[in-house]
Amino acid sequence: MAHFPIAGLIVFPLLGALVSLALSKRWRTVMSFILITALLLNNVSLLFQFYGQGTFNEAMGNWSAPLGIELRVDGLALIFSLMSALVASVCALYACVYLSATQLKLFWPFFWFLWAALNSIWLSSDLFNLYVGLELLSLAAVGLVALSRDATSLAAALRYLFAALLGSIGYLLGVALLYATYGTLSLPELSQHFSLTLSSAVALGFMCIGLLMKTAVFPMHSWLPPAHGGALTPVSALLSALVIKASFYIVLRLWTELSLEIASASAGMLMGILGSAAILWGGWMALNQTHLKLVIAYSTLAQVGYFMLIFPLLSPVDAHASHLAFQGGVLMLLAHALAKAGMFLAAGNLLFCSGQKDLKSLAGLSRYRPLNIFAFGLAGVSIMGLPPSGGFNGKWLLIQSAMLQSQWVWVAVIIMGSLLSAAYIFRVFSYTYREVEGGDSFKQPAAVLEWTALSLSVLSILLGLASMLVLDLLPISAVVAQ
Amino acid sequence: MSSYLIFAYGGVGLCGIGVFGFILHSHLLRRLIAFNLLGSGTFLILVGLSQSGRGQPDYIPQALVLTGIVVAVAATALALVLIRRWAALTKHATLPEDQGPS
Amino acid sequence: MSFFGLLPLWVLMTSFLAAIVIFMLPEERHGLRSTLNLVAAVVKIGLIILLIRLVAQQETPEVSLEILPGLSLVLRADALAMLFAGLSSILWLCTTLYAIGYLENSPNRSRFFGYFSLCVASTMGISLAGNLFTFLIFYELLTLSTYPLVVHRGTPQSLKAGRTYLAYTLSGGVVLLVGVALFYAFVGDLAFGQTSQMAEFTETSPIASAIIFLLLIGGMAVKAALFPFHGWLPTAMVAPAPVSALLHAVAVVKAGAFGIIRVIYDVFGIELAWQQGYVLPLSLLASFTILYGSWRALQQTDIKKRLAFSTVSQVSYIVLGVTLLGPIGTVGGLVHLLHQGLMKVTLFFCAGNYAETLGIHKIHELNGTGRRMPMTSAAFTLGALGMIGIPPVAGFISKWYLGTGALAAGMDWVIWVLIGSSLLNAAYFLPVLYRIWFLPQQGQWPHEAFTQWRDTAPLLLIPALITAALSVAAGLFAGSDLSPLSWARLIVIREYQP
Amino acid sequence: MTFFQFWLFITPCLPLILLLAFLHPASRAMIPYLAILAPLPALLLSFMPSQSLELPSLFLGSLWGTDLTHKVFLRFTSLLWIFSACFGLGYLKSDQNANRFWLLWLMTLAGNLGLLISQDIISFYTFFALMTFSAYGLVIHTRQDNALFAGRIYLVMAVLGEMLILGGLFLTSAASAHSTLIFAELKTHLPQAENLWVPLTCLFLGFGVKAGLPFLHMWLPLAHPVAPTPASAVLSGAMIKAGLFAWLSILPFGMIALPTMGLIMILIGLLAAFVAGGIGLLQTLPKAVLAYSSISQMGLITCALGAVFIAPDIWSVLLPTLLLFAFHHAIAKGALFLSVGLKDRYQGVSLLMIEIGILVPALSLIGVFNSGIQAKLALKHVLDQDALPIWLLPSITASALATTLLMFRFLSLLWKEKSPTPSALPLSMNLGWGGLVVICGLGPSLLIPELDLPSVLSQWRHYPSLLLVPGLTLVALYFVGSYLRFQIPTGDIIYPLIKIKEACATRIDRLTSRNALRVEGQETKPGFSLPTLIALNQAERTIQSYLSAFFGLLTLVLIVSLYALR
Repeated sequence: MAHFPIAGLIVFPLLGALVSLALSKRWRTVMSFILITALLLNNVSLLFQFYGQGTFNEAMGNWSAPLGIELRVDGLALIFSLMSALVASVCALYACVYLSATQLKLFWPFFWFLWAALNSIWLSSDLFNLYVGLELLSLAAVGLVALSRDATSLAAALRYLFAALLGSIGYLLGVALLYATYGTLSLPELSQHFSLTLSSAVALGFMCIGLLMKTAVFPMHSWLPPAHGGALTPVSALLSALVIKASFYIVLRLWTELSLEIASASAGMLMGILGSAAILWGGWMALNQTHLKLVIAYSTLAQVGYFMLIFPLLSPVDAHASHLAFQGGVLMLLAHALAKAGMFLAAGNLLFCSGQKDLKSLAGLSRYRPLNIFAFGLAGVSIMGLPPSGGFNGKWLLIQSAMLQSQWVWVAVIIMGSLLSAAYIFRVFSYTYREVEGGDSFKQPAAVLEWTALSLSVLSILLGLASMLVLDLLPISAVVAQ
Repeated sequence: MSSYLIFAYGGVGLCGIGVFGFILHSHLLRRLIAFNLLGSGTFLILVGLSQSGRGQPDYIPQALVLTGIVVAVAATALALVLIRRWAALTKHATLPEDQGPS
Repeated sequence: MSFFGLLPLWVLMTSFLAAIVIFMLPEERHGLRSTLNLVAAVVKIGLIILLIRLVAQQETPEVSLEILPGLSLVLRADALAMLFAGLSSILWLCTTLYAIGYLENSPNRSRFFGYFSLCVASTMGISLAGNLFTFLIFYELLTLSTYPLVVHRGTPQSLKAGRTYLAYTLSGGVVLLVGVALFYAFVGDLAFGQTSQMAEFTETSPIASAIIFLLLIGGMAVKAALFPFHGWLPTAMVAPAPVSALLHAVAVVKAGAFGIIRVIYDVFGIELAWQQGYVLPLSLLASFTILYGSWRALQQTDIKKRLAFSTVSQVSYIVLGVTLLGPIGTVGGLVHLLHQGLMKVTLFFCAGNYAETLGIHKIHELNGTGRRMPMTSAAFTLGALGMIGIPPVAGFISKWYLGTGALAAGMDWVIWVLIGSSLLNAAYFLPVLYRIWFLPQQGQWPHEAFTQWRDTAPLLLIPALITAALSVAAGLFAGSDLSPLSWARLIVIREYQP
Repeated sequence: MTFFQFWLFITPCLPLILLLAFLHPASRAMIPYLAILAPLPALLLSFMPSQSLELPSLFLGSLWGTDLTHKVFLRFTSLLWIFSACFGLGYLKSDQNANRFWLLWLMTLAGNLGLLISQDIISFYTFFALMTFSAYGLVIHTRQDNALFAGRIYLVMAVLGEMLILGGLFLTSAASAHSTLIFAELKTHLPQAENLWVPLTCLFLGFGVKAGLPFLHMWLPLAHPVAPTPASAVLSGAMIKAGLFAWLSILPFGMIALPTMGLIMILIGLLAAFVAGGIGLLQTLPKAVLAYSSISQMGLITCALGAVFIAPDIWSVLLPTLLLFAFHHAIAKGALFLSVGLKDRYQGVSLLMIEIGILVPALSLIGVFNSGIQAKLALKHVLDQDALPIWLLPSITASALATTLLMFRFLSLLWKEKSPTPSALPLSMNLGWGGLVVICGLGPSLLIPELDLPSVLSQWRHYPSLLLVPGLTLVALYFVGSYLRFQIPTGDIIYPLIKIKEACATRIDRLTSRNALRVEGQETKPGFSLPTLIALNQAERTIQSYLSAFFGLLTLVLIVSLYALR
């Protein structure tokens, strides 16, 4: 099988953006799906290439760094690229049916830009390229949030925009400071020279704050629930599943490549504390929402907290435990992407049926749309971290790692978080089981909508059984080799 | 102290103003301008700081800032569209939480 | 891998696939769904019989899949697994039959039967689990798949019960999770039965080992409804009768009890657990629960509530049995797992029949039902007598082994617990039987249905009669080679003489 | 399986198989006749040679079989059941609920026959339970308040007894290191048990409930008068003997000397023999008088068994004597019970015939006629040992006083209460009653030749000594009889016991009234419930609310202790 070049991952989406702006309605859709297929194939071919030769680089247009853009495919990048391809294509399929023609017209360009930005973030090993990717991502995401064009979503979009811009600036500031210190922006080079000084600490601090703001980590999260909860369903799914992962991915990259766990233990601890706060606060807030999509949005907030627990668990002392934590974190990210997208899509269908946003309007739906509830439930299983699911496996590895390092606090936090998430998921569930008078005036969603939701949910469960396939891609060297 | 550093400090000053404006003002356009100031300040810092240590001009930051400006313009454009639409829909130039009890 | 090697997987899949297909079927396809369900149940029994024959020939078919580094999903059919799997498969068939009759003309059947099959699939998984991790997975899955069944009616009451149920079982699940995680972190990925490494670990760090034991048992105790974790069980009684039957007789409580057996025998090893002094507190707790459950049952006025507290008491017999050091008590505990299942499921079927046919929910309404519904009442009587421990119903056999096992273990006080509990059982079951058979009917039945039948609808009656007959047969022919008792003996022989 | 073994197998199963006749209305009418036939195989079995049958699949591996003891018990039991059923055929002719009576009758019969051929404890216990619980239905057959009350007492005591038995069996099995379940083998192991008195006491008392030991006897005089007459006959004649049979089967008589235990048993037996006579004298119901007489007679047997524990050597001679005594008592008592049924239905028969007929078993029971003489003499002969307390023999002789009083009282009550407008005596009742009387008159030497009894006539020299006590009693009664005006309620000590229970209940209720569990309505209160000791509902709610705290604490403990570990 001839290999598509890495660049395809970025070129195809950009092409898609152009095409969708230029072509007529029908051709737009057809071309989009042709391109989606191409992207999927591209990803698969990269996967095989990776199996063949391991990590590899490619300079776009043969312009090498520092001025040119060099792309790198390693296990982590590949996992995320695959994940985004999967989720994005399913969401696109969903959107095609779910959105109105006008909405769809605006949706496609933003969608393609979003995907391009995502791929560029996964594949870049250069801090500035990452910045560009981030910025493009934010703009596309803001555009998507505003897609429904009513006042609420506009407000959410504006809030999101400002938060994203602030985050980008923070990140850029950090990049500037780092460049000033080390004179390079390429991560591999940086990792060779890096040492923790005051200036680099300040620089990294700025970067992290910016990125965490975009990820909506606990104290900087207030933009997220309205944006994710207020957006159109496929958009919510994309945002929750993929967009926040991008900024977090950069933090993870920085942390592992610069070996920050060796440099500073207290930084990891701080991240852990933020994460714990996010888990508990997000869970608690999710439990108290009355709107279905807000519940899910707050659940995202809590889930982000779990990702943050990777950092305190990366330890310079215990390589095995660190590796477990890293694996666990990646699994959590992946499982969350699949499950949360599935959950949002299923929730969108439920809201479509009842025509209202309120949890109370769900009464009787479990009878009317059992398949949909099942999809929601499967996604919920992964979110709660009940076995067998990707979410459970991730959580398991994190707990194992914490136990091996005797960091019992995180165990307790994870456990409490699981209980909270179980509580809010089952709360939603119990609403669907209520029997009320005249609860049968539902609209019926198209079959595609239900099946797409189900497919993602099922994938999040299957991930629990096939975690080894994913983990095999992760190089042990990513963390432990140093 | 090299002259480049002046740019950098200027950039820091711009950033300060930007942050100040961002926090203080609730009018959306003002916020957008504050953000632009922040962005410009950061670019200045990037260029200024990185030129300071070396003998010849470093072309890389220049290229980066150029890209950055393009991105910032795009962001500003998008923000303007959104703000216009918001104002048209709600007859307000501020977000709901900034509108006060009225 | 050969067909026989993959048998454990097929056994699991029969109900799992049935669940999936049922979810896909439209609500109106009742006939197809029922057929499918029954066929799956029959196929499963066939497969289980094949498996049992394999296991009896000293083979242990095993399927495993590594899902995380150092963590594999193992389905393995050993003798103990087949005890529980056999029970579940038989009762699945009976309960499915019953549920088809019970839910005739009621809504949400697709949902109900789907989750029902899923629930059985998880029970199968629990029984076939080859290591703690696999056990944990199916244990949690069981929680998930039973919740929709508990809240099936959708009334505020049942939703509240569902909440209580979840609060208990999920908390229990989490405690178990911590225990299992600790086990894997410090001891390793061990299959059930590899107890020697646990013994080494216990020698080096006794406190950690004790904590692991505490957490594992604590997690299981919630589902096994040991005092003080029994609160969910009576509350969950709002569920439809087939669910109560399944929950109480097979799936949930038995899963807990079965887990306790696994932990004591196949994770720690009974000798080790005794030496470390882990087991005695457990048997004390079980004894207390036996008496407490019976005592509380005495005070209930609702039939299903009384049965629920009776379950609390009876399941602790199993726990008590397996905590007795020595083969006889273990046989008692193991065989009671099966016997109690058969008898309790009969009782719940009958309670459901009373409720469906005559609208009877309270004990004082039962007066004179023996004349109106003689067959149901006869089945109920057999179940109740078995619970008291009156031969020839199977309950006596368990009780006999428990008593003699306690004496063999040198724990003489246990027989007074057994006797006290039997007295209490008699005190709360005999008046019910008295009302059924010896008191005249008082006024109209609260809500009479199925007037075209002499007793009640055949689909409701037949399963109750089958299970009643089975529980008598299990006691009457306990000495035969095909009886549950012989199988329990086989397990114990393999357990004690490796 | 040989023919005999098959016969053995069919004996207890036949009544259960006959239950199938209830399935069809046509065959349902045949039931009473089938009930008469049902014990026939048992009767025939008792004349067949001893044999045994292993049933490894049944229960925990069963052994059924007969030896001398079994055969004697089987013989009188089956005779009693046959003739009582015959009597019942007429007795229940107009009873609308006769069907359910016969249903329970057959089940009780199956239990009774089954336990008599069981050689292992599990089968025995099973049949014993079947008999006990089915007989409950016979007791409360009339559904009147006094019957229900008696039934409740019967059931409570029966369940208590079952539990004591179960405990005793557990301990017995432990004594054999759980190696066997066969009576004969267990018996040999039992003396090695630690704390031998615990299993012995459990078994003695547990079966003592059936055998009407004093203080465990209350159900007996309550249940017998309220049950239909044929049921009373088998209850008192056959089922009481099941308790004795159990004692004989499992207690290690003749293998071990336990003087204290023996002495206690003797004292208990004498207490029963005398005091039951006194109480029975003050009864107003003929059947109650007979019930107390049964208690009194079983007291004598208890006495004799106690003697074996003091002097184990006498066992080989005592056993045939006891079998004779049991046989004699069962038949005589059965005949007497059936004669109670005649007090309302003697039209068309000569009253003289009836009076003579009633006198046969009565005199026999006192010990001045036929089988009574043989039994009494044999007993005294065996107990004439130096090892035994010297007051034992005179006491037994004197116990005829109690029996005489009771028989006198019974006959006078029967005479006083005979109906002024009698109805006709059906043939079947005639046959049933007459049959038992004839058997009583024929005497055991004809019916149980296996025991090699000396003929009645050869012992004529001892007659005067037997006549002495009854004679003196009658004389005394003539003078003081008219002063006996007060009564003791049937069931004697059950009433103070109920008083005590109620007093405790109110006391405890008062103590805890604030928190007492509220049960909606009187109706819903479970029949056997004791008062609520603690407010459990309250407690449970508290426990539930603290449950989350518990889990938190558990996690905390885990964390702290693992920190401490490192």
